[in-house]
Amino acid sequence: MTPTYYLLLSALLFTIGAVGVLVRRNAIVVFMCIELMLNAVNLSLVTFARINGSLDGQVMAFFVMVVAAAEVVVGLAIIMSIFRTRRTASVDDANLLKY
Amino acid sequence: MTSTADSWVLWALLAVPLVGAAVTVALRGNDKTAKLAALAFSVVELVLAGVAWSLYDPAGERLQLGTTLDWIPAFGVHIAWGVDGIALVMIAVIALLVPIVIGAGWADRLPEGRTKGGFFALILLEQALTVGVFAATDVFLFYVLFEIMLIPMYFLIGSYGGANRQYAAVKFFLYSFLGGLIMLASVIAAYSLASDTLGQGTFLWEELVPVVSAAPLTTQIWIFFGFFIAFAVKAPLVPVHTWLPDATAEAPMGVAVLLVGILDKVGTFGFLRFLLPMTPDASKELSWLVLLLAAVGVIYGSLLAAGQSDMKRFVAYVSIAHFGFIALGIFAFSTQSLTGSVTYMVNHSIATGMLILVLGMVIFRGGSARIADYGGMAKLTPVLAGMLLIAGLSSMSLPGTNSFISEFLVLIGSFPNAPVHTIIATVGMVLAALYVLWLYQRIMQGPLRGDAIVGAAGGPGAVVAPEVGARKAIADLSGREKLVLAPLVLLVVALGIFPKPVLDTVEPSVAATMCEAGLVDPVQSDEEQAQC
Amino acid sequence: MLTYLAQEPLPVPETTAIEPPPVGAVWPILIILAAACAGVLVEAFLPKHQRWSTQVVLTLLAIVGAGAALAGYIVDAPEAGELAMYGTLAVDGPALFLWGTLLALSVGAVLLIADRSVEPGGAFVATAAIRPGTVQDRAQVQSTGMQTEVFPLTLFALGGMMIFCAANDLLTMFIALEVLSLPLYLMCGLARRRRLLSQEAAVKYFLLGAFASAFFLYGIALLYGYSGSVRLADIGAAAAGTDRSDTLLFAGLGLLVVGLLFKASVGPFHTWTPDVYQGAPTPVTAFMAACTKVAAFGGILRVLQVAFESTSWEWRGVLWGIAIISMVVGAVLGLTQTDVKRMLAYSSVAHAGFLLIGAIALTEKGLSSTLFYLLTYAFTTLAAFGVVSLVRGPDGEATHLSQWAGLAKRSPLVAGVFTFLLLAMAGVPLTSGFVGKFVVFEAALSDGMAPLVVIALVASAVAAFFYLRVIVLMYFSAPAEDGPTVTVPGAFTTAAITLGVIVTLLLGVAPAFALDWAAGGAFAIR
Amino acid sequence: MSINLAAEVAPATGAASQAWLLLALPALGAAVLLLAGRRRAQGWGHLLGSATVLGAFVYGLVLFFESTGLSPDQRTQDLLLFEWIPVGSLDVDIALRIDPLSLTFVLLITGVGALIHIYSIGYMGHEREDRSRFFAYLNLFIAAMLLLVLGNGFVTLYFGWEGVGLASYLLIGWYQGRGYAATAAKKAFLMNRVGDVGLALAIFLMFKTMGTTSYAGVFEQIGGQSTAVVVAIGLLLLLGACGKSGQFPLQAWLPDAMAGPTPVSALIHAATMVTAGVYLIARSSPIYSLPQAADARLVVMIVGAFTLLLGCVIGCAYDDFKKVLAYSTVSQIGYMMLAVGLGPAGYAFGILHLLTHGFFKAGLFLGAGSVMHGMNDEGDIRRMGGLWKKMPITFATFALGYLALIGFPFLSGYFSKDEIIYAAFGEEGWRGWVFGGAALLGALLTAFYMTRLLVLVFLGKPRWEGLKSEDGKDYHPHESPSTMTIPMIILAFGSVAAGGILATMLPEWLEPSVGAVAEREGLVSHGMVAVMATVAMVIGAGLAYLLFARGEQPVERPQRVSWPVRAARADLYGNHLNEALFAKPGTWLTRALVFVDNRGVDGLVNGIAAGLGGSSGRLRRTQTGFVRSYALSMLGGSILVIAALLMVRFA
Repeated sequence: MTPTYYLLLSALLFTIGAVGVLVRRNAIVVFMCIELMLNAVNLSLVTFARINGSLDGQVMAFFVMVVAAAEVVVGLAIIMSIFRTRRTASVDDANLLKY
Repeated sequence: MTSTADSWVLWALLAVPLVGAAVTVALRGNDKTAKLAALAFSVVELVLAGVAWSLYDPAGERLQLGTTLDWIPAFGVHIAWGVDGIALVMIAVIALLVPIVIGAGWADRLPEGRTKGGFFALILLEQALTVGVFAATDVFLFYVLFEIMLIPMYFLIGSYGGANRQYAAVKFFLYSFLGGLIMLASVIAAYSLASDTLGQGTFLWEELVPVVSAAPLTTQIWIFFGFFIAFAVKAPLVPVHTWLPDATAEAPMGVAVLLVGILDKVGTFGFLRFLLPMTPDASKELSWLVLLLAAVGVIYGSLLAAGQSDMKRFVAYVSIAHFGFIALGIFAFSTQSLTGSVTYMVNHSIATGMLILVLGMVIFRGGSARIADYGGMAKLTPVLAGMLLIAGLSSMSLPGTNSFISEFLVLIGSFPNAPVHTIIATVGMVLAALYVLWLYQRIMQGPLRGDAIVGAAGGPGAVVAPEVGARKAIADLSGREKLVLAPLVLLVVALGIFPKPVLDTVEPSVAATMCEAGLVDPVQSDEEQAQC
Repeated sequence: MLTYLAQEPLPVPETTAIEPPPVGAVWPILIILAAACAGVLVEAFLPKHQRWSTQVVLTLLAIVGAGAALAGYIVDAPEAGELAMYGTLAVDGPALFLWGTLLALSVGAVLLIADRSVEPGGAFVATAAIRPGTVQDRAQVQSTGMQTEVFPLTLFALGGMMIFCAANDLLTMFIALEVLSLPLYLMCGLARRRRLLSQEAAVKYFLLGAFASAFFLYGIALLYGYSGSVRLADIGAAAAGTDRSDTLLFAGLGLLVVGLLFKASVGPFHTWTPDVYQGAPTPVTAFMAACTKVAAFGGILRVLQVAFESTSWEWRGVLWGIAIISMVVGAVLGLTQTDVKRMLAYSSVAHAGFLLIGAIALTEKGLSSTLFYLLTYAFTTLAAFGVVSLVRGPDGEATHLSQWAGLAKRSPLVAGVFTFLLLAMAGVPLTSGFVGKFVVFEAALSDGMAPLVVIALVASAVAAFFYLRVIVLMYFSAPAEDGPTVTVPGAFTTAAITLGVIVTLLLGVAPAFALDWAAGGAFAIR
Repeated sequence: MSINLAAEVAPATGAASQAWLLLALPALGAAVLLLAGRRRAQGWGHLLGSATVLGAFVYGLVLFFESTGLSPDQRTQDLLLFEWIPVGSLDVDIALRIDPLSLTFVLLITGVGALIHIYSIGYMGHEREDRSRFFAYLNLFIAAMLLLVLGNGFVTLYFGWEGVGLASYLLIGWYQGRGYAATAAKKAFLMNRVGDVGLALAIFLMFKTMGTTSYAGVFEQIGGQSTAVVVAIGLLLLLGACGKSGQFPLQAWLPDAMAGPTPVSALIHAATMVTAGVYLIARSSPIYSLPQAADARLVVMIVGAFTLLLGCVIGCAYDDFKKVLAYSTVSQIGYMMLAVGLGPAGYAFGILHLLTHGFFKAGLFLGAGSVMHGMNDEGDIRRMGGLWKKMPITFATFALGYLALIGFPFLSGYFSKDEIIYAAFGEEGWRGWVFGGAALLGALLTAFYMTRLLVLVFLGKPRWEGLKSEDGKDYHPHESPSTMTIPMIILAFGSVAAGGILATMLPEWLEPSVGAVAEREGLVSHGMVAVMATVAMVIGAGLAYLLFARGEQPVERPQRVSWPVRAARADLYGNHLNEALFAKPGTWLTRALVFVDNRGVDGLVNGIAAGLGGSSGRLRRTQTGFVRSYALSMLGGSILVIAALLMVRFA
C-alpha cells in the first residue's frame, strides 16, 4: 500500500473536478466541482506530507479548507444574486458579455 | 555636460517655433492675428537660421554649435544638439520653407470647424521637431524626435486634409511608426554593443560610431537593416513608397510641401548620418541592394508620374523618382555623388516645394486636382503658367536651375562606381522631361478646355471665348502669391548659376562622412589623397 | 511512474529557528489590513449617511499612512532585503518597489471609487441585494447612496496584493492570492447601472478565478511533493539538484505558472479579461487593470527568479511561446473591438505579453525593466479608465466607440488627455510607455531574445492601429447625433486622472529616478 | 596635333577679357523683358531685344579683329568667370574659350541673330501684346547659344546645349493655343533629351577616365585612352549631335518644329541651333582625329551620308513650304556631318558649309516667312504659284538663296558643297565611292526639290486666285515691310558672296581650333568634282523644271501616287518607327505600372491590413461569452503548457 495510489486518486479527483467544471451548466454544481478540485489537492498535500515526513502538508490542507470556506461564502453570494436576477443558475444563460 | 559658445543658436532655433506654436494656438480665436504671429515667428526662425549659417565654420570640427546634457544617465541618454554641414543646410531649408508655406496657406479653405491658428501652430510645432531631428546628435534623442514628428503631421493630414484624409493619415502614421519600431531594435542593439564594449552604455552618436562600425559584418548587417527599413520608408524608396501618394494627395498643399520637402529628407539624412558611418561594412556589402532600389525607383517613379491623372499624386511620384537619385548618390560612395545627394535634398525641397505650391494655386483656381479638368490655362494666367514651367524645368533639372547641379553631381559621381545604375538613372532624365512637359501641356497649353476652366466660365460644356468667360473667373497670380513664389524662383536660378556656397558648406561634412565610412573616391586628383 | 516514492522518507528539513518578527518591514501591510477591518466595523456601527465620508477618510489615511511607513522603512532598509513574519515575507528591493507602486496606484483607484460627482452617488449600487430591472432598482439608480463596503474590500484586496508580491513561500502566496481575489469578485458585481452585466462579470470572474486558483494550488502541492517545502528558496535549491523525478517539478511549475498567468491576464489565459473589464464598474476595472497586474507580475517575477532560475532552460521556451500568443492575441483581437473598455482589456493582454518578455529575461536588467514597465503601464491604464468613466450617455457610461466620434470637438481637453494616454500605450516617445518598452526590449535583446523583440515590435505596431482608430474617431470624425456628454469630473476623479497623466508624462520625459529605484536590488533568496 | 591644340591655351587679354559681355547682353535683355511683363514692355521690348543682340554682334566683331591681329598660336584664349561646380576632384568652371572656331560661331549667331530680330519686329507686328515675350525668348536663345559655343568645357557646353533646347521648346510652342504646336515643342525637347543623354554619358565617361571635363584637360589626356573609351566617347557625342542637329535616327522632330513662327525656324532650326551638333564634333576634333577614333568617325560619316539622302528624298515629296526647307536643312546638315566625319580633311569645310548654309538657308526661311506673311500664313505650296510679280524682292532674294543652295557655280553653296564632295571622294577604298557618290546624288536631289519648290511657289499659274485660306479670307499676296525685306536682302548678299570669300580664308583661320586641312590625293581631281556636281545640279533642276513648270499643277495633293512618294510623304516611316518602338510600349508600360502600383504594391499593404482585420473578426468569435468555454481554453492551455514543459525536459 504505497502512497502513490493516493496521489493517483487525487489526480483523478482533480481531473473529475476539472471536467465537471467544463460539462455542468448549473453554477452551483460548477462551483462544487471546483471545491472537489481543491479537496483533491488537499489529498495530495496530505500524501506528500506523509511521503516527506513533514507536517507542512497537513497544515496547508487546513489552510486550504479555510480558504475554500471563504470562497464558498463569496461564491454563493454572487451566484445567489445572479440567480435572483435571472431566476436560473445556469452559467450558459449569462453571456451578455462576449466577442 | 559640454557646450560650445555658439550653442545658443540651436536652442533658439528649437525654441522659437515652439513658442510660436504656443502663441499662435493661443491667438487662434482671431484668424488675422494668429496668422501674423505665425508668420512673424517663422521669419524670426529664418533669420536665426541665417545666423547659424554664418556661425558655422565649414572647415571646423565634425559637429558644431553643439550642446550635450545628461537626460537619462542610467542609459547614457543625452540631450545633445549639434550640426554638420549636411544638417545645417537642411535646417536652413526648413527655416526657408515654413514662412513660404505659411504665406501660401494664408487664404486656404480649411475644413469647417478648423482655425488657421491651429493649422499654423501645428506647422510651427512640426518645424521645431524636424529641426530637432536634424540637430540631434544623440541616437536616442534622434529616435524620439523621429517618432514624435509623426504626430503633428498626422494631425495636419488628418484634420486639414481632403476627403480621404483619415485613411491617408493612418496609413502614413502606421507606415512610419512600424519603420521606426524596427529601427528601435537596431538602436537598442547598437546601445547594447556600446555597453558591452565600452563598459557603460551610451547613445551619443560620436561615441557610438566607432563602436558599431567596429562590429563584425553580420551584426552590422542586422543593425543596417533596422535603420535602413525605417529610413527607406521615410525617404521613401520603392517598394515601401505607397503611403506617400496618398498622404500627398490628401494633405493640404502647404503640408504636402513640408511632407515631401522636409520629413522625407530625414530618411536620406539618416542614410548619411547613421548608415554610412555606423555600419560602413554592411553599407558596402549591401550597396548593390540600395543601388538597385534607387535605379528602379527612378524609372518606376517617373513612369508612374507620367501615368497619374491627379496633380498631387503626380508630385508624389516625381518625388519618388527624385529620391531614387538621392539614394543612388549616397550609395555610389564618391565625394561628388554624396555632395550631389545632399544638395539634391536641398534643391528637391525647393523645386518640388515650388511645384506643389504652384499646382496648389492651379487647384485653388480650378477647384479640382484632376489634370483632365484643365487645359489652355496659359492664355488666362500667363504668369502662373510661367511659374509652373520654371518649377517643372527645375524638377527635370535643366541646367541653370538648382536641381541640375545636384543631379549632375549625383550622376557623374555615381558613374565610376555604379555605371549601369547611372545609365538607367540617366534615362530617367528623358522621362523627367516627358512627365513635366506633358503635365504642362495638359494644364496650360492647347485650346481652353476642361471642366475646371470651362466650368469657371459658366458650367461644364459652356462655350467660352478665352477673352471673356473664364478670364473673369480665373485670375492670374495675386501679389501675395507672387511674393510667396519669388524667393523660390530666385533660389532656383541663383543656386543653379552659383551653387558654391552650398557646396562649400556641404562638402567637408561629406568628406568626413566618407572618412568615417572608410570610403575613397574612385576618381581622385593627387592633392586630395592626403585626407583622413 | 511514481514508484520511487516507496523509498523511505527523506529526513525532515529542520524548521527555521523562531526569531521575533522584525515588524518594521511589514508595517504598511499591517496598516492596510487593520484599516480594512476597521472599515468593516464602520459599516457595522456607523449610520448610513456617515459611512461614505468616514470610509473615504479612513481608506485614504490608511494608504497614506502605509506609504509613510514604507518611506520610513526604506530610508534605512537593509541592502539585501530581509525576511519578515517568520520568513514568510521577503521584504527586498523589488517588494518595496512594488509596494510603493501599489500604494500610489491605490490612491488613484480609491479616488475613482470614491467619486460621486461623475455619477450621482458614485459608480456603485446603493444596495447590492436589489434585483436589476425592478422598481427598486430604478429607484436606487437615482438614489445617492452607495454600498460603502467597497472601501474595506479595496483595502483587503490591496493588502492581499502587497502580501502576494512579497510572499516568500507558496502557501503565503496562495492565501494572498485569495485575499486579493475574493474582494475583487465581489466588487465586480457592484455596478450601479447595467447591473446584469456587472453581475455576469462577477460570476465569470469568480468561477474562472476559483478554477485558476485550484490549478495554482495543485501546482503548489506537486512542488511541495517535489522539494518537501513550499519555500521558494528551498524549491530553487531542490531544483538545482535532487534525485526526485522532474515530472513533479515541471508539472507543478506548469500549474503554478498557469495560476499566475491567469491573474496577470496573459493569453491564452486572458479569456476572462475583456468580459470582466467591460462588466465591472469602471473604477473597479481601473483598480484591477492597474493593481492586479502589478501584483501578479510581482509574483511571477519572484517565483521565476527565486525558485526556478536553475531550470530556466526548460521553461523559457514555453514562456516565449506564451508571450508571443499573448502579444498577438491582444494586438489582433483589439483591432475589431467596438467597446472602449474591451479594447483597453485587449491592450492589457498585449501589454502582459510585453511584460512577460521582461520577466523571462532572468537578469537584473530584466527585473528592473519589468518593474519599471509595470509602474508605467499601471498608471497609464488607471488614468485611461478614469477618462472612460467621464464619457457618459443617458444611461451611464458611453463605452461604445461609435459614441466617441468627434469627441474632440465637444471637449478637446478630455480628448487630448485620452489621446496622450493612448499614445503612451502605443509606446510613442516622450511618454512613459515608450521608455518602458525601451528598457524591456533592451533587457530582452541583451539577454539574447532578438526574435522575440522583433515580434514584440511588430505586435506593438499592430496594436498602435487600434489606439490610432480611437484618435481618428475622436478628432477626424463628425460627432455622433445623440453623442455622449462629457461630465466635468469632481475633484477626486480629476485628481486621479491628473496623477496618472503626470506620472505618464514624467516617466516619459525624466525616467531616471524611477529607473534607479527599480534597479534598487534583487530578490532576497533565503 | 590634337595634343598641342590643348597646349596653346592662353589667358584672355584685351577685349577678350570682357568677353562675358557677349553672354551678359542678351541674357540681361531676356531677364528684363520677362520681368517687365507684357504690358509695360510693349512699346520698347522689341527694340531692346534687337539692341542687345546687335551689341553682342558688334562686340563679336571687335573680338574678331583683335584676334586676327594675334599670331595664330595666340588666338586660343581662356577666360575664367567663376567656379561653378567645384567638388572634390571634379572642378567645373563657368569659363569661356575664345578661339577662331568659337568666334566664327559668335559672329554667325549674333549676325544672323540680329538680322532675324529685326525681321521679327515686322513679322510679329500683329501680335504686339506678346511680342516682348517673343523677343525675350529670342534673347534667351542667343545667350544660351553663345554659352554653348563659348564655353571652355563639355559641361558648360551642355549648359548651353540644354539652354537652346529650352528656348527652342518655348518658341516652337509659341502658339500655345494650337495643340499641335505644343506637341511639336514637346517632341522636339524630348528627342533632344535623348541626344543629351548621350552627351551627358560622354561627360561622365570623360570624368571617370580622365578626371576632368574641360576641353583643355580632355584633349590633353584623350590620346592616352584605350580605343574602347575613345570610340565610346565619340559615339556618345555623336548621339548628342544627332539629337540637336536632327540627324538620323533623331531627325523626326525638326520638321514638326516648323510649327513655330518662321523667324524662329530661320534662326534656330536652320542657321544656328541645329548646327550645334556639327560644332560639337568639330570642337571635339582632337578626339575624332585620333587614330583610335576611326570607327567612331566612320559612324559619323555613315549617319551624315544617310541623313543627307534621307532629307533630300523626303524633301521631294512635301507640299508644306517650311517642311520642305526643314528637310533640306536636315540633308544639308547631313553634308556637314559627313564633312566633319571625314576628319582633318573635312572639319574646315564642314564649318564652311555651315556658315554659307547659315546665310542662304536663313534667307530662304525668311523668304518663306515673307511669302506666308503675305498669304495669310498659308503654308501649302500647291495653293501658291506665280507670286514673283506680287512680291519681287522676296522672289529675288529667295532665288539667290536657292541658287546658292543648289550649288550654282560661284555662289556660296558651290564652294562649300563641292569641297565636301571632293573631300568625301578623298576617302580611300570603297568609302570614297560610297560617300562621294552619296554626296553627289544628294546634290542632284537637292537641285530637284528646291527647283520644285521655287517653281511651285513663284512661277507657273497663280493657283491661289479664287481660293480661300482656312480662316475664310481671300488671298491678297503683297510684299512685306522693309524691316523684313532688308534682312532678306542682306542675307541674299551673304548667300552670294560668303562662300567665295570664306572658302579661301576659313581653313587657316580655323587651324588653331580644328587643325590644318589634310590635303589628300582623291579618287577624282578637284576640277572633276566641280564638273560632276554642276552636272548633277543641272540634271536635278532640269528634271524638276520639266515635271512641274510645264502644265497644270493640281491644287489638291494627288493621292494615287507610287510607293516611293508615299513613303517619302510618310517621312520614310521615321515617326511610325518611333511610335512602334517607344511611344506605344511606353504608354502600355506606364498603364501596367500604374495598375501594379495600385493593385500590387499598395494592394499588398492594404491586403495585410485587411487580413489582420479579418482574422481579428474571426478570432473574436472564439470569445463566446460562455464561462465553460473559457474554462476549456484555460484547461487546454495549461495542459499544453505542462506537456510542453515535460517534453522539453524529457525529450
